[in-house]
Amino acid sequence: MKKEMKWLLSLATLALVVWALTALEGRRNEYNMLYTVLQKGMILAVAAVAMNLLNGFTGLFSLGQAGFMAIGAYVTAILTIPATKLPGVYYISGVSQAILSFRGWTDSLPDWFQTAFPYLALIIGGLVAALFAALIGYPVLRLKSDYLAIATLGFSEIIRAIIASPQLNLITNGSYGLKSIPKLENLLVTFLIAAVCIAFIVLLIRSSYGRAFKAIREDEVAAEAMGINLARHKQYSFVISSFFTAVAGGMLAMYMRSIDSGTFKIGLTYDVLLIIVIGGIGSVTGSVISALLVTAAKEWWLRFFDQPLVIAGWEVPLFRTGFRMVIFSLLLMAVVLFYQRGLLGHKEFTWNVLMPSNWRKWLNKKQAGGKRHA
Amino acid sequence: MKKVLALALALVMFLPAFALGAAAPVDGEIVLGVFEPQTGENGGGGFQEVLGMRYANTVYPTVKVGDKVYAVKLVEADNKSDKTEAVSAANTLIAAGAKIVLGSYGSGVSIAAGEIFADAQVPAIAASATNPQVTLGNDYYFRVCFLDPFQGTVMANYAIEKGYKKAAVITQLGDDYSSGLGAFFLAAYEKLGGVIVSNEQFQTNQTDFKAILTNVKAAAPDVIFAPSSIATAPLLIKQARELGITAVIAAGDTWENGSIIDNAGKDAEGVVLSTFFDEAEPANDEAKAFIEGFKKYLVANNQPDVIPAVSALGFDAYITALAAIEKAGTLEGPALQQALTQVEVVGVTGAISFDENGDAKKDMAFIKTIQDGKFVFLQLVSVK
Amino acid sequence: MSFSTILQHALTGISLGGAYALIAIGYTMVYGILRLINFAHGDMFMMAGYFMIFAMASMPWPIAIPLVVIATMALGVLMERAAYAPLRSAPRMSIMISAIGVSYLLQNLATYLFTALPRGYPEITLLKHIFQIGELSASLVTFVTPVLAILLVLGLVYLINHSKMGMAMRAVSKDFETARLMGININSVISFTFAIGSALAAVGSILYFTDRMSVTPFSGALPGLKCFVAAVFGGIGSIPGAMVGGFVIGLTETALVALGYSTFSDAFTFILLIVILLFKPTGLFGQKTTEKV
Amino acid sequence: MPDNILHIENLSMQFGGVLAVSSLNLDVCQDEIVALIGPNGAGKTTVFNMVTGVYVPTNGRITFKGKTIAEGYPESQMKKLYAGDHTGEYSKLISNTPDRITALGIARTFQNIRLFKEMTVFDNVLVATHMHLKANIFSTALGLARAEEKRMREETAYLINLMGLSPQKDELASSLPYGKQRHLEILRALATKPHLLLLDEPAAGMNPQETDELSAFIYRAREALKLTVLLIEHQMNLVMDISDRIYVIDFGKLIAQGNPAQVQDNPDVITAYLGVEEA
Repeated sequence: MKKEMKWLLSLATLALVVWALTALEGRRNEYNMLYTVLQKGMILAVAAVAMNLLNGFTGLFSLGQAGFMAIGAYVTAILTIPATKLPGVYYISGVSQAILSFRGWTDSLPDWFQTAFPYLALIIGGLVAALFAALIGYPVLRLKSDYLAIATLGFSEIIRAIIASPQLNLITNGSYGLKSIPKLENLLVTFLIAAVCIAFIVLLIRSSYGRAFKAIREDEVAAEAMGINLARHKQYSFVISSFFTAVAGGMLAMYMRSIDSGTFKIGLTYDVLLIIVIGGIGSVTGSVISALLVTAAKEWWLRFFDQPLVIAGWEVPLFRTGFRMVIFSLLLMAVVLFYQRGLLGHKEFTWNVLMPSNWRKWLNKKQAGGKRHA
Repeated sequence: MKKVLALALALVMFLPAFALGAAAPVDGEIVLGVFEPQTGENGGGGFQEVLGMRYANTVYPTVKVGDKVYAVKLVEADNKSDKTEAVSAANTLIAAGAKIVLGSYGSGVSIAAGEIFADAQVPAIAASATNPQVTLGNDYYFRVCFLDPFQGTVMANYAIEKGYKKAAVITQLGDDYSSGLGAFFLAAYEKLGGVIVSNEQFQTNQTDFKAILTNVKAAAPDVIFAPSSIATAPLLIKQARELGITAVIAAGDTWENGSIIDNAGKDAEGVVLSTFFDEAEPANDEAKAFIEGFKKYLVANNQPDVIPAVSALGFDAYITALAAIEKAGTLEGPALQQALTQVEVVGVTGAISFDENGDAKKDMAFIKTIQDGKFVFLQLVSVK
Repeated sequence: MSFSTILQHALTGISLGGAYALIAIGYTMVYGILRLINFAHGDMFMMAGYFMIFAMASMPWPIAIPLVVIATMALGVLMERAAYAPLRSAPRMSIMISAIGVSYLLQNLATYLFTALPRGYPEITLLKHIFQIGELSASLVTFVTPVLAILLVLGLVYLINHSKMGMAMRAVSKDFETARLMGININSVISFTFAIGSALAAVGSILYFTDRMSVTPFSGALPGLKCFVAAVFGGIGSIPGAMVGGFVIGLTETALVALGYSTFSDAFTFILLIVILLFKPTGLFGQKTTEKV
Repeated sequence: MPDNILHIENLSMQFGGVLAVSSLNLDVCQDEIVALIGPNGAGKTTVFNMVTGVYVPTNGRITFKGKTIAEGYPESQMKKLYAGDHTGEYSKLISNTPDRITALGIARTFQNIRLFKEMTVFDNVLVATHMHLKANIFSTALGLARAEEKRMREETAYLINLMGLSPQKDELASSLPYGKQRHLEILRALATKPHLLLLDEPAAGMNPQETDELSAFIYRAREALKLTVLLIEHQMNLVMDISDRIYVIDFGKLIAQGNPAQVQDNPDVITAYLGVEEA
């Protein structure tokens, strides 16, 4: 397919999306479900792509996502909850004077700052998470695959415990969680932030450093023999991934408007994992698409699994609360066992899809079909 | 091909936007959202509350808006007693076009979803969520029950009256209801000159309380105040007795639930709790009618024919919603919100009208104890 | 804190540790052979809890217990055959994801079948018999757990060192391929390992839940992870190590809760893990393995 | 020797009780092709691993272009009794990680091919030039280092072209035929711009024709890039064909050295190989 053609298609899609989003914005209440799905989906997409950078492209199996999202979420929340509402939020144990005065100061700043501040807060959240990542990354990244997994998983549990600890009541409001977090202006903004984050990760993956990451994924020994400093490059990947994971966490906080340590259980990490497994470990576009699909299915399309279903007076068995999640876990197992490359495997979505010739190629490959893994 | 599929599905995401169509009620039906936990640790209590609402819906199936009569349809969404799920559940209700939302049992989820309802300008009426934060700073959240500061004070007063000088408090981390009520009790109790000898916390889903109970035992309190979900209650009670703790165990409204007696058996004897409603003392005719009708309804739904207070509150929340709709004479969110601030209803748990925070002006609590495997009314406490 | 209080805590800790030890062994055995963290092991333990509830509903405990143990073993072997065996040659990550998937599935399945509400665990009156020794007060199970744990471990160690199957297991854990070439049937050895692990998990779950009185679909997850940490602490692949690890974690956890840091009781386990991995990756009794270049 | 770029003296490596390499002395001079041969398990690869920083020698010293890159002494690392000699001669513990060694100018290939299977031929080579990248990660990601990227790609293209792999440059490394994979691995090593190239059994499992291609390939590389080569090989015809000098080791000990002719009719070598060796 011609280059110009592709550009044209891309631009067209972009225009379509922007139009659709603005159209949706106006009629939010009518299409509330679609609206929320798109918003949450996009947020999870950022988390998924960030996880993919680490697990898919650098081959580091980390399960710390929930922890970093928690850091991002809490930093963003504490920075953006209106100072006037703070006492109400920390209603039991009161809020630390430091936060109160700092927020008082930020609120006194001019309007342009107020409008920019939420995004600044997201970035700060990311930076804090990146700092944590740098600190634990140095020791933890020396561990081999599954030890790394369990150690990062442990880290995220530690973060959660610290957040929930009564000792930190004045800062994190301990077990009561935070509320009245300002919301993301609108869908377009959400998409914009997500796009920027994902774009950066894509650029990184395509750069020489990205190639080095892949080399590490393919064969650490050989990569090191090619003069790639394992420790440093793993650290880069880990820190950057954590940064964006935290940004996603911050956005999640703004989407949910209220958070507590329970929001960031291991389950959250598994949700993101589910997304990248289905989308294809090692495919950015795969992650984005599957993030939207999985969220839509979870929150919307498959909800009916949880309600008793009656067709023509006959009550369909199996349909009751919890069935949806069973379906999801079965889906995950199916993908892992029979379809390990997921939606897109290592590949990326391109407009070439639309060319019949490629379908033929694909079919032939299927017939040749040796199973290969992401 | 795989890719094509992916693309197709991705596009499908947008289609519903244009398939859905306008959701305005033309067919003379209006939707009330039921925002309750039917699974998770508060699943049991949530269900009892839902029963109250369903029953109310059978008693008052329609509502007059201006001169048109609408059928009232209840749409239920399960918030799974989980703050994260609560947000999605709230969104589902709004998407379903709920005009007013009822619930939830458990303050945490109500607080979590509060902002969502406020954003969508859909008023919400909590039945039994007693934590102040539910309505505080949220114009769109109302509640028909009393608050934890009040409930805490009530129990503190009761404890002092009974001459319990030393108390231990056990609360659940991450649970606004438990932590909040515990804190309010603690404050009131100390103000009344009592001594808190031990203050312990446990985590959600924790089932082993031996360690904290051992500390409590060492502190030798006269009374243990342990507001918590009905899931944890029996474990707490049994393990306390197993460790040979003899102090009186007290808690808040959540504990008025048969499952505690079923699970804790004879260990549950002597447990003291405060609650909103007692079928032995109907506050008014509405209540009398309700007690009669609802008992039948319970039996019909093969439930024990003891009326749980939360069911009564569920009923009240429903009729309050209807009253507001009739008063407003329209289905616009802001108008309904305005109407609610002025509405006055005679509920089965007493007269209901809201103060500036959107809390029902209530100053009466019923204290009950468990005796021979039954909840027995002890006394009526009212604190000004 | 008075002496009797401390003693009471110690009792709680030891019995908790005993239960942990039994679960930890399952991890250590599977890891020793497949180099796989069986994320679902904790959920097997949870499932065993539910099996017990249903078994006890219709039959006395002397029949119920062996039945539950067998059912859990069956489930364990089934899981291995269905979710791990097909991935023998797949990259490490796929197998781990598969393990996570199984755990995810078991939890959701349990939520679906038994609802997330805690189910009261049947009481074995004998085990629940309460002893009063001066200030102390504890039920029989508190004492049985650690003793049983130690006995089972001794038995297992004997089995592994002196039986043919045990030898096969050691061979497989040393070198997969060579063992296969030596004519050892890898799959049956692995299944056997899973069976033993699950059996111990079942026993552990009976003791654990009898002490805690209720089961939820998620009551397996955290103990599972903790027991994996216990296994790592003791040196992955070493059975006595796993036992020691179990007791250490049981005791420290209880101590933390007792001192009022219940929030950190879980976190501590993972801090311990990270510390161990950094300073003695092979754990207390584990032996080193070098990667060939 | 005057112009020796790699100098190995009294090098020993002991695993547990086994002395894999025992006081080995070896020199490689500028522009030489030196072969290190010996029966399986003689400790050849262990020598490579010590030179490239995978292992730290139990005893002895390795210097590269006059700079000590690895040095060890028994007491520093092993509790067990050290079975080799020359104890007490060394007292410093010097070690470099493999990537440092590569940066110093020593590149290697592996006995069992270790390509980046899921990456294209081109990227396999291109990634080896990454170590020379100056720009930091952010400027690179944001495309501020285009010039360097361009340069790297040109170098890669040049190498691939030089070694005649351009037709396959966009295929996945794993899809190449065996012989080509060997070539690619060498190519990848060359992309790190080494002065000294270590080849670990480059001709293993090749048929005679492939082997000839390989020797031609190695020659070309050496001429074009001013390379010095140290290789481990079992295929005698290749060894005799391309190497200037040969070291023969058995059970970690040096048993013979010299030019191909000398080695060929050295009795020890013959005994070492006969009966023991199948190659």
